[in-house]
Amino acid sequence: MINKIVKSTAEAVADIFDGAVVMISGFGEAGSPIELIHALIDRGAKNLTVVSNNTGSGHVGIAALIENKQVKKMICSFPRTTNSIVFPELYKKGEIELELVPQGTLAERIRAGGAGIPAFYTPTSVNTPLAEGKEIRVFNDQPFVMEYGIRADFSLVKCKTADRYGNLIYNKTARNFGPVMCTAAETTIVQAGEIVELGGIDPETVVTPGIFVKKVVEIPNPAEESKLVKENRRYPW
Amino acid sequence: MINKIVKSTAEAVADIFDGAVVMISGFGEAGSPIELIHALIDRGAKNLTVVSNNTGSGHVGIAALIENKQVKKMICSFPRTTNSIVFPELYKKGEIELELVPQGTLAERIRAGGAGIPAFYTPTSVNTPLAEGKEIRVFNDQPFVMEYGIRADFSLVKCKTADRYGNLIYNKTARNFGPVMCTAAETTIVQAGEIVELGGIDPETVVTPGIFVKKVVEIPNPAEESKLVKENRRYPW
Amino acid sequence: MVINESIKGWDRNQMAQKVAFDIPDGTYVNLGIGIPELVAGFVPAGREVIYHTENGLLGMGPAPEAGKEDPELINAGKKCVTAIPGACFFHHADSFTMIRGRHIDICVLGALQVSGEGDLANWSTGEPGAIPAVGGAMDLVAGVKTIFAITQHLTKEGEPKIVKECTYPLTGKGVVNTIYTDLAILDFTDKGLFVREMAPGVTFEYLQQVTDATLYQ
Amino acid sequence: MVINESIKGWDRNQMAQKVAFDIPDGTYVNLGIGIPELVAGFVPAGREVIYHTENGLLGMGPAPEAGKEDPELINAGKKCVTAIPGACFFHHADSFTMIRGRHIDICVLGALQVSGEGDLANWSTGEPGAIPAVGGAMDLVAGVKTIFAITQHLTKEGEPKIVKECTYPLTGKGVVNTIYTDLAILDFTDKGLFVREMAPGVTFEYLQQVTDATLYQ
Repeated sequence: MINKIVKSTAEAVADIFDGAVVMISGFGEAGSPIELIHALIDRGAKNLTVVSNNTGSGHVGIAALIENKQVKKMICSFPRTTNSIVFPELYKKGEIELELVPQGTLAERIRAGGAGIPAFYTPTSVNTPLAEGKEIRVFNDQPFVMEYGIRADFSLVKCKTADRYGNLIYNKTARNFGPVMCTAAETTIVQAGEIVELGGIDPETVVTPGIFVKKVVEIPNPAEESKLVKENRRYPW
Repeated sequence: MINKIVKSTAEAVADIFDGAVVMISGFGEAGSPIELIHALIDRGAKNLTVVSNNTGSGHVGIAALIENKQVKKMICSFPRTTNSIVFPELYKKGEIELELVPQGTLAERIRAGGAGIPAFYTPTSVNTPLAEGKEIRVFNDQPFVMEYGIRADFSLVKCKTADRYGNLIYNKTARNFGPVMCTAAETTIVQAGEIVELGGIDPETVVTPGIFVKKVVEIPNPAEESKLVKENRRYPW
Repeated sequence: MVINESIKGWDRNQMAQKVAFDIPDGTYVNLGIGIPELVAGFVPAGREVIYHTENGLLGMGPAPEAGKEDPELINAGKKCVTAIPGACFFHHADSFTMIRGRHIDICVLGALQVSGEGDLANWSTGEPGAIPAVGGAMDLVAGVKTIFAITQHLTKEGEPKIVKECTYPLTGKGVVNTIYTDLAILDFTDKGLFVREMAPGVTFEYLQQVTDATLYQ
Repeated sequence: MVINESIKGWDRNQMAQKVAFDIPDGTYVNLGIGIPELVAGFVPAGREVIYHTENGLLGMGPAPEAGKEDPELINAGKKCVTAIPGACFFHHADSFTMIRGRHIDICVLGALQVSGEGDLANWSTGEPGAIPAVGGAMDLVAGVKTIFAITQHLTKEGEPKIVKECTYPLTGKGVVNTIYTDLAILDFTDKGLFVREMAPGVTFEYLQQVTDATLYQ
């Protein structure tokens, strides 16, 4: 029988090991799997490479994971945000590495990783410092830069609804990087606002087919990062 | 005002010119825009390059377009099907060109064309005759073949439901190549089983965002290719 | 080579059953056209297996009842099928993301020839004038984790289909994991092609005699 | 360079209005963070424009009423927005398919520097120790058909932002089509950077004096 549902966030992240590459969904707080990230802080795996669009706000979620010195390197497009305190501080001290990737290239590299495409060419970043040292190739008289697919050991993703096969649907712009990240990890771990019976999601509207998902944990009322930041909360609390 | 709805299939295909590259959705008859293809036969544009998974059945749809000598070249993965008579005959006589592409590579090349990716690497077809003459490159000790994105002048696509912005949803496995083909043409022309008001399609379930679509024509009761083939119908009737 | 006409070997259903027995619970499986399509009917009770069809459906169910066919709900062989609860539909690029990205566990497909190195030829006999058609076969063998080839041991003309080197155009090089024929089950290992099981009446000597590639036991 | 303090130039709203007037009916538009966000409010009545935000929404509407904010319905600046009837949601790879694949008609974005060749620098001042952050800017300038840059004509320190060559790291080379500043509207053409319109009190001579790149009229 196929049953991807696990009982706790601790069980969901129990296999994440030191040195793992971990993708984390979200665009700011929208789609950020905050309960899974906090479980990863509890687990304590270190030397992680984290792939995520941002570096978190305040002292919760990704920012707390970084503050807890579990992250060796960030691969992201926008490490500077309102209320982003932790990453800038460590970065200025040279205590965390940064690979800066244009947002669309980041999304496409993750998709490529999930789709078995080792590399592709894109017009984005040509003639800029972010293309330095990369292969440039001309197609139809226009220069393109070669970028590599990215794969991860784990992806942590937040969605709205799931079933026991791991089929997922998302909520509005909280969808963002979730669907591509689900495809690109050996083990994709999802926190879902609700879990429904098989058939409870219309097969025409499934966004992430269950084949891409390994574990699902139900978190009916996820914390709102911005509220925690306003209240100046810190994790671990 | 944005209103992509046109009144007739004739109006929908009126701009298709001699020598155009035309993508046609469908996997066998599922998703094949048969009324648009017949309108293209009426229009009579010649020397077309057609990108489609198959070459049609009997003497209707794509097969009729080929039989009418409008197609110079087919780019497809499976030109041989039950009831495929027209293409094999012309091919054996050397009267039509064929570029044979593995099905997944075909889908990915079309997606790449639509996504501004000029080329990518894939493991598919390495060490086979379909990789001959193509660039082979090793990533992580494994060989991959470079494939190019494909773009078209026109895509002809069938869907279930559309709105005046061109947002589309599809029906079951008739979805197949439709969504990627919509992205890869200068002008995407769609036949929809029904047209609904804006907001009539849940924004979470839109499969093809309207930005990829130029014209939509409503065809409430499209012909079923297999029935026409059984009845030995020919187009033009 | 002398063919022993008294050996009946396994029939198509028995071959499909042998394959089905090797499909573990909880796997994602793509079944090719022909004998592979029979496999789903023989998966032992208690195993939950999810079938993928590359034209855009995960969770393919059995053929519909007569009169309930939907020409827009078909499999890769263009036959009408059904969708199970928990199924989902997607477009072709997403479908081949599943294949190429190594998300599908097992693919069962037919073979024209398999070499002793696991090379597969199953899309073209390379005859001049023949219409070449490849479909998704090359994508499947390049991307699916485990490839099961199911085929008669000999051609209709009595020629070995398990050969030293394929003479037909390849679908993929070194891709087959196990061959299921009417006479035997053969596993590819680092040390060569090993006989796992033989049909009633088949001896290793006989099997080697009707097999061009070298066998081990 | 002598700055004429008596010239007030256009204010932010007027600059946004100038941009809005150049957005035709029926176009798909991506608005950057900052002054570009003001543009939607000034598009003339009767024009139907669809706004794309790269974090996964086509058909972005205005800010929600107070109390109706949804933290999972935001724009690229991470501000709460609404979705119009006919909107749709999609994931990041699909969103940048729209951008990179040249499906978006117009992008309006801010600038640190624009060169006389249309090079844009708007993501980093390249200062040592600064946290670099690029977001979707490089994808937008590489993929969107028409790029409008909206910026003050001079820096807060009174230095020209329209320069012969950018000294800040580039976002893209030769990508800007039109610059909208508090002092003028400037169009890039094959023959150079042409002044289309000047704010009240601005003369061509004065404009050239506060512009490092060569202007034409």
